[in-house]
Amino acid sequence: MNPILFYLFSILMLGFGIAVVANRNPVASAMSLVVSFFCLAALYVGLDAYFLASIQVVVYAGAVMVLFLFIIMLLDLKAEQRRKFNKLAIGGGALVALAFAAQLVGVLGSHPRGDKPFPELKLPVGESLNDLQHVGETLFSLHTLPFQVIGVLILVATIGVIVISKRELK
Amino acid sequence: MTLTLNHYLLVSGLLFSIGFAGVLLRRNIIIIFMCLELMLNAANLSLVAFSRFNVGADGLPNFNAQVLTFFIITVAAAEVAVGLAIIVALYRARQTTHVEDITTLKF
Amino acid sequence: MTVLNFIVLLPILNAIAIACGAPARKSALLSAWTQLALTIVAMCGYRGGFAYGSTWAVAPEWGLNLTFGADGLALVMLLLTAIVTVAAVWVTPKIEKRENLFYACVLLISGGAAGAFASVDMFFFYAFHELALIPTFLLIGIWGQGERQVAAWKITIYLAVGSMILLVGLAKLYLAFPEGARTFDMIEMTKARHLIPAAEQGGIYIWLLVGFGVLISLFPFHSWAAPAYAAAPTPAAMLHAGVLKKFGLYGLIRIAVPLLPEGAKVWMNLLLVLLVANILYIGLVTIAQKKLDWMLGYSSVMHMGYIFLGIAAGNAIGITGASLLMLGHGLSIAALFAMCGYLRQTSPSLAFTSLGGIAKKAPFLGYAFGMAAFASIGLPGFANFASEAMVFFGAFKAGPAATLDFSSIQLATVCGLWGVVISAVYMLRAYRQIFQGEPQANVAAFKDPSCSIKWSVILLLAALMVGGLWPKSMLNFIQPSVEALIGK
Amino acid sequence: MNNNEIIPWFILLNPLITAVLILFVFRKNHGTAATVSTMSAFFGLVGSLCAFTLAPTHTLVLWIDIPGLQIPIGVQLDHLSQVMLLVVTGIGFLVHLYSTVYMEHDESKARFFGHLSLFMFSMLGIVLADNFAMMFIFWELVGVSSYLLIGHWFTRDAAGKAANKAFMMNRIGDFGFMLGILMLWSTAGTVTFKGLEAATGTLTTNPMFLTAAILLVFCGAMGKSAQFPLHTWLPDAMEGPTPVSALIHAATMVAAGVFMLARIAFLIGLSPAAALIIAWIGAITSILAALMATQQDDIKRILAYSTLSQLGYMVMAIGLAPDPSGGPAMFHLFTHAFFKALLFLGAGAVIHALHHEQDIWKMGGLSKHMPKTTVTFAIGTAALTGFPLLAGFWSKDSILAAASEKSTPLYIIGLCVAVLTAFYMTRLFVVAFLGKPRTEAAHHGHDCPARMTVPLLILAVLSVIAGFVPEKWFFSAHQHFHWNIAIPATIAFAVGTAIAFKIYSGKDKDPIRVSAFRNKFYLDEIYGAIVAGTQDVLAYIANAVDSLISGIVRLAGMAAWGVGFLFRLLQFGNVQGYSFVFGLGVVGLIWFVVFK
Repeated sequence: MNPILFYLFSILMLGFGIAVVANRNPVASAMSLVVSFFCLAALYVGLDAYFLASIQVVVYAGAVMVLFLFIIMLLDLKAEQRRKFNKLAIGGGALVALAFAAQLVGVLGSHPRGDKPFPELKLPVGESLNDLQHVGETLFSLHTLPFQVIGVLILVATIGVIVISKRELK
Repeated sequence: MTLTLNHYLLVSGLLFSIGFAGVLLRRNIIIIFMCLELMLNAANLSLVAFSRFNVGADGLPNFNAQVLTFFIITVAAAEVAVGLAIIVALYRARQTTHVEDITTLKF
Repeated sequence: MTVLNFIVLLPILNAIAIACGAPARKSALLSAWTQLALTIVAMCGYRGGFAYGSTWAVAPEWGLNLTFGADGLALVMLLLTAIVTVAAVWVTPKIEKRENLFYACVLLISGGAAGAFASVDMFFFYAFHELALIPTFLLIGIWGQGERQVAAWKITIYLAVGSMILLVGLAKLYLAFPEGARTFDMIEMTKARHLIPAAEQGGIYIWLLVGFGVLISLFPFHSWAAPAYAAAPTPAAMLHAGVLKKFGLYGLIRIAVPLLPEGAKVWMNLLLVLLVANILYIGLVTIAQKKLDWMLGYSSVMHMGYIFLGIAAGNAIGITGASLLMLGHGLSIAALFAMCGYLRQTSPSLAFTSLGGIAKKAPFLGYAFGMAAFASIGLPGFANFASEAMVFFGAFKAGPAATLDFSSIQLATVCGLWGVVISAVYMLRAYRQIFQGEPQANVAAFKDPSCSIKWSVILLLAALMVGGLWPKSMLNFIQPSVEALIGK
Repeated sequence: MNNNEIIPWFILLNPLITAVLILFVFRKNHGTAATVSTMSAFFGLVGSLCAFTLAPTHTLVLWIDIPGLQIPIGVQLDHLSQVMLLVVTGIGFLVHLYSTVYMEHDESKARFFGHLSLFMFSMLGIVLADNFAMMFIFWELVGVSSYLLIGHWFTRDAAGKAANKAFMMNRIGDFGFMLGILMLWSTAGTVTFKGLEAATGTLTTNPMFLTAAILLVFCGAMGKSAQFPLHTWLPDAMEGPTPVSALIHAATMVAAGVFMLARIAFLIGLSPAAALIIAWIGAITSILAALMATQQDDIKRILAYSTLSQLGYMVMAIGLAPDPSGGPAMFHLFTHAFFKALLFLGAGAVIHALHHEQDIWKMGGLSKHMPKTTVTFAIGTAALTGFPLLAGFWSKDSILAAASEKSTPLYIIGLCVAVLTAFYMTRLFVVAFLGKPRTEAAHHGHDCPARMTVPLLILAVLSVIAGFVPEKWFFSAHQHFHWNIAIPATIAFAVGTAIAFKIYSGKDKDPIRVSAFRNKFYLDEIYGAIVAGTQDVLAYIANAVDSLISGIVRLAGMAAWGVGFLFRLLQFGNVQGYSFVFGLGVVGLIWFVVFK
């Protein structure tokens, strides 16, 4: 991937990530999240994971975001009133997050194995990477059982959502 | 300059930190929920990066990691659905989405 | 399936059936009587050794088998269980809330106790006792009276801790055998007892002593007993004090005495001090009690001291006496609690000062209570006397003869003899205050109990008298087993 | 089994069957109960008379039989038990007969007769016992039946208390008794009297041990025969119906201690120290009780203290002359049983006639209205006080003879007691029967029906002639008549009687007041204080300590609760707070794992 594109999308993604946290208006937060996810999808493309990139767009930027927006609208959430800040809490939270980031930098800085460029893919001449086929093969050959379990999980989630929502309608 | 694994991991880590900071700082439970999604995606990013980094003998990325990411996205989608349903139920019961107002766990 | 399996399974299955909705009192009574009949059949058909054996492999890789089998001692304990169960079910008054569950709990205690006594496998020996403890807690906590919650918590925590300590002791005992010889089968263990290194025995014995001791209310682990019995509903008090408490003593006789003779020597003096405290100190505490149910609770703690004395003697006479005393004490305390329960139903308070002259109003109760009280203080004619005498004979013989320089166990015997005086003090005082004198105003409407209570008390007293007038009837079962256990 | 073996078993079991029958079948059928009980007592007497002619036998069944411990239930019919059987069943029958009238209107007559039969069974068990353990069993059973009979009128508070006291005092004695049995058994390896007799060699190896064992066994006798310091229950036991006092607390049960000592006379003979202590305890009891008797007002209590005093005499005699055939002690027991039963039954007749008036100062002049009772009572008094040629004269002389041989101080005490006996009995007779009636009730006294008077007459006859039984009934060696004993004894009698006549004839109230005697040397109060001061205080302390133990246990529970409370503070309920702590934990963990 072109490093310039990487930096562009990374900065965009992190920037909109910060916007998610910083915006007062939930709708604006949600829209920022969408942008952030789009950038992430772009980063996936840069990592030759085209299938995941498309899934990312469809599931997150599409379905999940619609859900979020739908709920925000449904609950009719207004921009947060400027509440009294609990400075200690804010400071503490920021401190923990920063400490976490700093530790990360420290770990990565002392981790030479990761400080290498990505190896080239060996592809038959003239063909591009058919990652969808490979993901599918891996999924259905090696991870069939988890796949099935995920199916059940989604079913359970569906039923659960209905039950939770229904109860309130009584 | 070339991109290394550490670049991606750093970005992933920063995104995670942003998400974690959001969880700690925001009071609106929906936004906290969004931040959780951010954290999940940060983890996904590092997984995909590892997948691309560990090219096997056949010259292809390690697709196991991508399958794992796929699973995470699936579970996350289900989680969002359930979580939002709970939030709606909570809102109906309490008329609030502020975590500070929800302290029933206290003794 | 042997008759023994039926004896154990019958009450348990019946409890389940009752919990599922079978007519409570009728099926419970039927089950109890059948259990008694089967036990008597088993005793009649007994020809020595471990009889009625049966085994199901539960976890062969760990050597865990559900093995049943009974020797004479176990049969006598099963007889005690069956008789007290019949009486306990029979005296149960009308239960207002959740009657089915109540009877199911009562039968579960009986089944658990029977299972423990009939188990040859050490693991299930322990597990059946736990099975019986849980319904005991429930009975006290749900159907009890007075400070039932406090009492239920107290007994639960105490006995759970005791059971844990016991479990550690049993595990240590299991591991003390060299690898290859390890088994849960108590018969095999007894055969292989020489494999336990003498040096390790003391360390195991103290765990068993404390573990069993908590279950038996050995001083100073006794303070659960009186409040629990005061709060427990009548059948629970009868079954626990009469039967379940004997599990600990039975365990000591079955496991600690034969397997750890060296360990017993190490802790002999400690045991003697504790049992003398059980007799003298608890005896004094009993004198100070002002209410009948508390007094009976403490008296049952006190009498444990005599059984411990017999076990401490370590010879055939003492242990045989202790075993017979388990039967005698179980029957007499069950009878006393049965009548105490009736008094509680009919009178507002069990304080001695608020009762008086009941014998005039209820002659049967006066007689029966007097007999049970006399039995419990060791009057001849009842099993308690024969057994206490044997305990004293056995304990005294454990020391040197023809010298005034008494050994510690002989001194303990002297203290135990004085305990007989103490028990007469509190029993007769209680009897005089409750039953003698002019009838007080608040017992003016007092009447003799109904037939079911009458006959269950008669059943208990009759069994006591059989054991007392003709102790050989029981000793023929107990004595060979004890000889086999201590290895003569 | 032949006759020899069946008859003793019949004598033993007959009252048991009767008691069971009455208590379980004829509970409500008072008339039948009385008849059945009296018939059974009569059969017992007949059986005893038959048994008296039999050769000594010994049969047993093993009651407990395990290696190392054999306890038989056996009947040993020998000379000692044959004589004792006669006393027990003879007086027992007469008292039964007497009770049918005395207890006629009692509302729980059946219970009374059932217990009376139970007592007969227990007492006969003691008499026939061939071993210590069996004797102990029946020893306890007589204690129970005595408890039941003293407490017959249990609705009276005093009766319940007296019954309790009797039982407790006996229990204390039995503590020693059992310990003594254990000591003898552990050394000799047997509890049978014959076995012990055979094992005297082993027993005498440690004389101190033997002495201690004998004295401990004697503790049992001290309880049962009411010897000082365990004597205080006997006067209180007079709360029971008078026939019971006559049978149990005068003639038979209280004599069981003496009988038991006679049974083990062969052992006492081996230990002179033990014999001496026993003799002195008997002497002390005898003189103290006689002193107390001089100041009592209740007719039954006077007789009770007199019984105590005479029992002391017997015990003293055992200590002085332990004779396996019984010796002077058994002789005195034999004669005393008749005249003391006579006196009690006479007193019962008086009480019955005066509608339960027991204070002698409220009687007086009864001789006019109750001639038969008066005459028989006079004979009883004379026999007790040692009027020459009556029963008491002979037996007392034999005791005094033994005392004069062995120990001068005891001989002097014996003479003093003889004087005091004559004094208080004469006082009783003069105040109650002579002079003028002092109350309305005393005016209307009358002789009782024949079933009550006949036993009195029979006993009066026996009191006169009992002293003339063949010498070999009681003595293994030939006894000489000693003028030097008989004369002082007669003088003692004469002095006591004369003084009492002088002081009391024609008096309306007691001219002498010695509060120490009247209040039984304050022993009851002292015992009460000791019990309150030791047992009750100890019990109180023990109870407090026990609450402390409970408290310590509760402290453990409190500690768990406190820790829980501390941790509960951390549950502040804010989700973000939790995640903050969680994040802090993760950071800390990473730092610890990676950077540390």
